[in-house]
Amino acid sequence: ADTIKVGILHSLSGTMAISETALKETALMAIEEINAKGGVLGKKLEPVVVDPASNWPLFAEKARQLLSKDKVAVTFGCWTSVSRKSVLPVYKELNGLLFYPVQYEGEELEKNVFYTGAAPNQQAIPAVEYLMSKDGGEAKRFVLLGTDYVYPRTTNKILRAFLKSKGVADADIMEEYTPFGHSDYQTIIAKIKKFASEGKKTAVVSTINGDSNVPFYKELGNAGLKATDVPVVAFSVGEEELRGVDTKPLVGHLAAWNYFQSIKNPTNAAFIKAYQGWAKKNNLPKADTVVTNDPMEATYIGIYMWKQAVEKAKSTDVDKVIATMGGQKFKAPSGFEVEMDPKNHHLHKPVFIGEVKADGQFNVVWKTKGPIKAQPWSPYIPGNDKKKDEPDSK
Amino acid sequence: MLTVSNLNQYYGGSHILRDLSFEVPTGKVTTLLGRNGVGKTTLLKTLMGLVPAKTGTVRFGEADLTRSPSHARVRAGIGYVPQGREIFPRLTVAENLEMGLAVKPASAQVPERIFEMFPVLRQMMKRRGGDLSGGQQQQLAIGRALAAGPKLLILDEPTEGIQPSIIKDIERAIRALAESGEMAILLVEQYYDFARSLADQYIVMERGEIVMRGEGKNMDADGVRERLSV
Amino acid sequence: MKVGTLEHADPTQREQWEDGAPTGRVMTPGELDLSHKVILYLEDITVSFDGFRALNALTLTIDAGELRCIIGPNGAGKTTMMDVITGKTRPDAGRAFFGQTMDLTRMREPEIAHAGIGRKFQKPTIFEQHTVFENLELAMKTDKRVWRSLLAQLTGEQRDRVAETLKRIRLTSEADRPAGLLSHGQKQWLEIGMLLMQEPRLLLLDEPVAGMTDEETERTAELFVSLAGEHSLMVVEHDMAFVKALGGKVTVLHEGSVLAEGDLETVQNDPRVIEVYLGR
Amino acid sequence: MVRLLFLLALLARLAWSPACAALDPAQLARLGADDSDEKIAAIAALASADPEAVLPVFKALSEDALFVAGDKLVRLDGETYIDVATGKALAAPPDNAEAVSINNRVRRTLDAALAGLRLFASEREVRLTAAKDVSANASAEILPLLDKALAKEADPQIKQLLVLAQAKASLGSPDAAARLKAVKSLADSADPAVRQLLAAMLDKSSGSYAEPDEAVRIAAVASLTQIERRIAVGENLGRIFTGISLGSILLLAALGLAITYGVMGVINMAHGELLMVGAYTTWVVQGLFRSYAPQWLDAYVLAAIPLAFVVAALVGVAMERLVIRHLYGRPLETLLATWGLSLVLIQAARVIFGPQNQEVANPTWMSGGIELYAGAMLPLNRIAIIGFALFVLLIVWLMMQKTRLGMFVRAVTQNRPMAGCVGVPTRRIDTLAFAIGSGIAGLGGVALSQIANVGPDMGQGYIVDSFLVVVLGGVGQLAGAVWAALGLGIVTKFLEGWAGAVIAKILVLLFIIVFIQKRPQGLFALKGRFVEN
Amino acid sequence: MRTPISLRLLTAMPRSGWIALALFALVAWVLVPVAHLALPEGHPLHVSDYFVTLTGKVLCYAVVAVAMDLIWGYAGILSLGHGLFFALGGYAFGMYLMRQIGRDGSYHADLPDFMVFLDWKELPWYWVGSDSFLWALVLVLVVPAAIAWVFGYFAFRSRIKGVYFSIITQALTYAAMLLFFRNETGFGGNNGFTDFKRILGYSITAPETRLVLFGLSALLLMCTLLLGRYLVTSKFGRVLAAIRDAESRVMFIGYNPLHYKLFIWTLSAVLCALAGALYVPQVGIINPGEMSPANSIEIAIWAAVGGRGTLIGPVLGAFTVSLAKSWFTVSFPEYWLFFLGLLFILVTLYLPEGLVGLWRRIRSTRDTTPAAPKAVAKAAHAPASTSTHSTPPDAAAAEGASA
Ligand SMILES: Nc1ncnc2c1ncn2[C@@H]1O[C@H](COP(=O)(O)OP(=O)(O)OP(=O)(O)O)[C@@H](O)[C@H]1O
Ligand SMILES: Nc1ncnc2c1ncn2[C@@H]1O[C@H](COP(=O)(O)OP(=O)(O)OP(=O)(O)O)[C@@H](O)[C@H]1O
Ligand SMILES: NC(N)=O
Ligand SMILES: [Mg+2]
Ligand SMILES: [Mg+2]
Repeated sequence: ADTIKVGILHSLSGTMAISETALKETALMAIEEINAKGGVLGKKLEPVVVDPASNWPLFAEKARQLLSKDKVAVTFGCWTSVSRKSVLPVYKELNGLLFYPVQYEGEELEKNVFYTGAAPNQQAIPAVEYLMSKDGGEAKRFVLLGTDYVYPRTTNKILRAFLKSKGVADADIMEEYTPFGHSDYQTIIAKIKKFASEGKKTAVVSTINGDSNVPFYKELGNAGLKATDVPVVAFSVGEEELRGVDTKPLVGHLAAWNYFQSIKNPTNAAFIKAYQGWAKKNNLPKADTVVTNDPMEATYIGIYMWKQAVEKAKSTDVDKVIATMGGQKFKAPSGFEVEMDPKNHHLHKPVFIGEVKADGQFNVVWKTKGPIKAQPWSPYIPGNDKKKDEPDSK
Repeated sequence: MLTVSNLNQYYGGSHILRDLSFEVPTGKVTTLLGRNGVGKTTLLKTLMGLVPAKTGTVRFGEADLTRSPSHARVRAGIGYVPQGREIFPRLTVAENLEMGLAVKPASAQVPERIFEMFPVLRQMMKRRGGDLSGGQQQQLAIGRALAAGPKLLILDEPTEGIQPSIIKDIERAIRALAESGEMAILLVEQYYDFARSLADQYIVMERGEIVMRGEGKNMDADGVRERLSV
Repeated sequence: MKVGTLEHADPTQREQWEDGAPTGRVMTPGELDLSHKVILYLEDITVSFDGFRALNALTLTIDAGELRCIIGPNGAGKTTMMDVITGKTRPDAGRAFFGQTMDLTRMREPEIAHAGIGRKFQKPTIFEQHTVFENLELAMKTDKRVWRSLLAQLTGEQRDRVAETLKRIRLTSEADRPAGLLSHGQKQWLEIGMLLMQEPRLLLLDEPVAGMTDEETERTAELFVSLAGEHSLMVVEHDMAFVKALGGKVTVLHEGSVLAEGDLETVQNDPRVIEVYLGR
Repeated sequence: MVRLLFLLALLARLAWSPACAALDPAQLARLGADDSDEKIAAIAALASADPEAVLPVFKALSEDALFVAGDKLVRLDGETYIDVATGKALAAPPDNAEAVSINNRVRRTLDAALAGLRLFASEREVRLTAAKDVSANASAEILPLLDKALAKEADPQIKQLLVLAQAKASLGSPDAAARLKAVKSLADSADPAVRQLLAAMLDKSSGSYAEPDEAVRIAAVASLTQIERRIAVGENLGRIFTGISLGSILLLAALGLAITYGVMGVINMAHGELLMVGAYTTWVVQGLFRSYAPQWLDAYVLAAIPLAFVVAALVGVAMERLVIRHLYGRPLETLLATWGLSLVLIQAARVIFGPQNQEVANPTWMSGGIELYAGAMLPLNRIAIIGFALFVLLIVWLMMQKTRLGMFVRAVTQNRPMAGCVGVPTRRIDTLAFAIGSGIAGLGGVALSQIANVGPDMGQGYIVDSFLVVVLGGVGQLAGAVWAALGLGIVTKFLEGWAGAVIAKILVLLFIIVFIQKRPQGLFALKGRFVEN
Repeated sequence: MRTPISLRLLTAMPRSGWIALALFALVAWVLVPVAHLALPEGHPLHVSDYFVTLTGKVLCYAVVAVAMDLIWGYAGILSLGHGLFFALGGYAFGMYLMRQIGRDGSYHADLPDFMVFLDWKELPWYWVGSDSFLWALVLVLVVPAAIAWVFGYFAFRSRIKGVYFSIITQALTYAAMLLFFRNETGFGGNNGFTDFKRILGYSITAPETRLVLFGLSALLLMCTLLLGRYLVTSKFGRVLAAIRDAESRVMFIGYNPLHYKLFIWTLSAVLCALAGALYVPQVGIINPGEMSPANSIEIAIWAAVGGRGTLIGPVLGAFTVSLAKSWFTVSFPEYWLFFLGLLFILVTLYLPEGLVGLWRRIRSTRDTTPAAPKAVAKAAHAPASTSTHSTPPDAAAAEGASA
């Protein structure tokens, strides 16, 4: 063929469309950029966009279709961990290649997947450390609040173990879960208030995902819980999510990511400009106010790294590309040169903690000196020390 | 005056009304008789626009109503007491009567005459129509049709389920309405004695066709009763 | 017929009813006990709706094989009484017995039907989507449990019975038409036919000839008279000619209780009956 | 601790020294430094300056409107840049201006300083807020400040707050009499923090009581019981309120359906999308106000109400005319067609407005909350929604029960052909009724936009709950829907407090299933003989 | 009772039906396997594994659709919670598949990965025996049947009907979904079960295994159709339809609707469960999303699109809707909801009896004879013999959604 097919597997409808649509746009933009510069191995990339509609079995079906019917060389896709888990068997069976761009809970290391989002130690752990630091407010009690599914559950399990290792008593940790789409946070916020009033400095660690964030933050604002009293640090709320919220009452609440749109450096400026241009050119809804965020950056990095690996391997063959992916470097919009770990399929990424500003952007208040290596198998989970830091080779 | 000419009506493919033509003059009672299933109710439904006429015309006074929707016919002055009562079960008796005034301005009142004829309706104003006994519902249906003071009153077996004393009242009332000279009345009735005593003119149907017609006073002589019981 | 026996009429029928909260506690499980010649016994039945007494301490008995006419003004409570007998309405007070032993106020509708009470409603209710034939087939007296229905097939004899009934109600030509397409009077007939197929011991007939021609009314009367004796019948009608043709004892209901009782003539001449019902 | 010391210094100085005129340029320079510690020190130092001069600077700092431009510190006031050192407006905006950013730690100090300064402001509201802030963080160090403020304060409500703050701050006083007085006056408090403080006095873990004086301990026990009772009352009030609030939302989401489904019998699976239409209309109205009438921005919700009704009603008319009209008498088919309609509407929203959620801000008069009782914070938007639910309910009730239109609607749905035969133009009534039901759903959307997501999928989240409410109440029973919504709201909230949101929701659903066993026709079952036939 | 049941089963369907069934069996059991295994990939007639899994999945959906139609179309009970039974069957069989992974999971432990991860030390009691295929089959049948039976018993005993029933079934599946979302419930929470490796020792991804599963799905569908056909043409079917149209009347002639409804309801649930059990190994994942109310609504939609009150209709509906969805989501990823939504609207408006109605209409226009009355007489018979048809207009309008 004279083109290389690239699968894009993001929900464009259903509950996840809110988050995933922007990733599809980013992927298309990157592909266009690459094509404009001559493509890969002299061939143009041809995106194959499908809509798995936030339906997990449909993800599996679409993955199979991309691999066995369209014969794509690589797929960029998935947001929720469950969607990734549902396509995994397909990628393993048909030896496909998937780039997964979202922060996640770890506990996984698959040959056919490259993880360009954060592992817990690249997001959750530093964030909690920050909360415990002087600048972070020296929090002593923690509310672990999340949506009831595997990512928050796992992350909180790791955090609990971490907090324990830091001497935080179980009584000083409150764990709460709400179902997907939960929209009434009155009770929970009352509980948090009560918990916070009972003693030492309290902070909230939110792993609420998806739609629920809007009612959560609205309620938070109206209940008068200010960031100076009880700061909330979120792991799944970025610029895109904040577009749907009135951020004025939220000033000072935090988020931890590996990228913020507000980071100032030429690469990022170019990235933002490119995306804004893309949005205008393609008439995306509300094109004048589009934002960039961490998973978009991760998608972008993933595509370019794949390109580099292909060029190094001189082939799009999956096994060859996997072999050349390790050690790929890319100058990322975060301002750092990120590197694909030689072995563990995860990126070395810098960590940023930002406070929400009134305009919906983040003010970076803390960052790592440089990229840190991912630990997909969290050391805080017993038994993980025996795990290999690379995929099982079969 | 209602003028029906060459009316044909089908259900699916079966020919139910065959080329009917007749008139219902104002100030008179026209009774329509026929055995079960000959198409009397179908005819009345066609007159009310509940089922569309296949061919033929229905004129009321000057107006051609053949293709008008039901509510336009009511507006033109037709009142209808259907077979099976068809009251509004979850509306109160008062509201059912008010429904009878749907074509009148909102300020219109239910005429006192109706309560004189059916005193039970006044007692039960607040009860829901569906809770009434069968006979009470029948009275309500008649009351509802009379509320707006129609120029043509169509009744489909109005005595069904009504106690004898009230049947007599109804008989008197219909008589009086006809004699007032402002109303045309088309009455479908199985109860021969009742029909005969009211009829100014009669029509007998059989299998969708009119097979006899004549003056009411000649009904006995014409052998209508025998005709009905073949 | 064994009278006064405690044996179960058809043991296979029992388990079917052994569910449900108000277990039809048949006082003496067994065949209809007609030892006192009374098939239906209502005592002090009271039913109120939002304070309005539709039945007011109504007491009434019907003998086995009797043909009883019930008349009375609109709203006297005739239909409500039938609702009580068939289990559709629970009385606020009073007792209702079928035979000597079956307490109707504690039985559920299908149990009552099974015990042998059949009813024709004031407004004809039939299965509109089913053909006339199927309506009769469904009503036929047979084992009505699920497994039986799954395996059931009409025997020739059963077919004959349906055909016979069709003829009786003069709907043979309509046998294969959906019942919903029948005219009002035809539906009335069909419902009577279904009742016949059920072979009930006691038939409750609510205004069976409404909407029938005079001739058909007569035929209906003949039919009912022929049924009396073997069956017991309770007929509600406003058509005095029909009541007369039936010739049985007449009970006049008024405001929820019995106003007068006797043969038609006596009742017709009772001034109170004339006042509230017949009119002058 | 460091922070507290700064606080002490700042507040003490503020209380004692007379205001000095100009701001110290050295401190101003530190304010622009990168390091948080520097900033905090600068704030502490500046806090003793002339309030008139320093307030705008602090405000600018807290609102991201303070910039470092070269060696100058400038603040943005509206459209103009002002040199902080000189207090003069700059002719042109400085190039190379970089915002001075603060983190939560700095913000805390800043807020305290602002509150302290504002205690002496002339506007009552400002002082009130400041008093609340101060009393929340009251400690012995600020006693002199409180004394001074109390001496000046005339407003009784603010005074009371300050007295409480004073008492709280005096708890640590070495003087037993002062402590006793403080403990006694704290009996009026309902602040969990106070409870914590009092409980700490009674702590005996180190062998002897933390509070040495017996009389003070006795008073503390007495005060503690009172406070605890009050907190308990507050919590229960709060729970009932949240229940009612949830109930009012369920009701608003369900009322439109109570008409389209409950009265007209149309199983409208696109009901949620009509809510969405209302919510998007609100968002559009907000946008229009922002662009064309920013001074009236707070009124956008009021303008959105009629508009949302109209827009949703028009969508309803279109749905009715194009689709539903052909399906009367085939109620289950409406399920299929309206499901299709809902897909189309969702996708339309996605294409027009994008898949993301839209930001709908509460107008200021609906932001924040009132504290009914310490611990029972009633957010204003929730209160407004409860009121709005009552308002919509009243409208619906009047329309259905008191107007001829309502009667016609009910008649048409009970017996369509016969309604025609008494002269009701049935088709027009259908359209009208459906339009009204849809419009009411649009109103529900306005309310939802104030508390939840506004996005293409938002309606899907309400459809199950809406049907539950209508059905639990009894189809066609407005009163039933009201009770069902409130009942569900309160039960959910009490269960949630006890079992968490997920289990509570499961329990509520199971409860509904069991409840319907008992009342197969819903809470307000239609009674009467016509029901069966 | 005199004719043996096997014979009656045979006569329950006209000869054309048997021929169609035989053709279907030939395609499913012979042509597809041959085309999949024997023909090389490039061959124009080659059947890809994508096709096999997709079609296998849709066959399972078709079974569910028929099961739904048995209760909705024939008994008038609209369940908006049938996804629950489908999912329960899937979960029951999924437990077995999880155990078959053995130590090949990422944790190389005896317990399923998600349990290791959540610190479960041993299998919870309800997992006992789940490594046995036979026990899994028992669970597939018994659990959904028991739940359906208990739920149905109480619901039907209280005479919950119409939309009330629909809504509580929806509540039921919704509650179950929330329950299964919880990790504590012990079924993998939101992720559910996935990453299956083996079934009865055979690799689950082997083409032969796939074909067997595909063939079994086809077999299940055929059996369901046959059974359905038998039921609806029996007296049982007529009683059921009578209950649908006038329940209280049925009671007055002595049938107890409770038992009738309960039987068909439970049967329908079991059919769904079987379909679910076959579905899971073919798509490779089961999670609580299958219990979402929207999924159950979609099941009803398959039946309605195809033609309610017929047996072949739901099959057509399931195929049309699922395949349309599969195709639209690829060809028009941004606009497919418009097409799907419009499809539903147009079918309802113009094909009130679903696709089957369309086919009937085409057929009847084709053999229209000049003798109009004859054709009409036939038409009058049609509704009765096939029991399609909605309630008559007046009654239905008055009664809202209780049909
Ligand atoms: N909806 C329908 N579809 C087809 N046929 C119908 C329909 N309604 C009635 N019929 C048939 O039309 C014929 C005439 O019915 P109609 O109700 O007009 O009779 P009728 O004269 O009023 O009888 P009755 O005295 O019993 O009321 C009957 O044979 C009936 O079976
Ligand atoms: N559910 C109910 N709610 C209120 N009132 C009712 C209810 N059911 C019956 N009634 C009243 O009870 C009385 C008795 O009704 P019933 O139907 O038994 O009378 P009936 O003797 O059969 O009259 P008819 O001869 O008119 O059929 C009537 O006044 C009726 O309005
Ligand atoms: N990986 C997540 N956010 O599900
Ligand atoms: Mg008639
Ligand atoms: Mg009666």
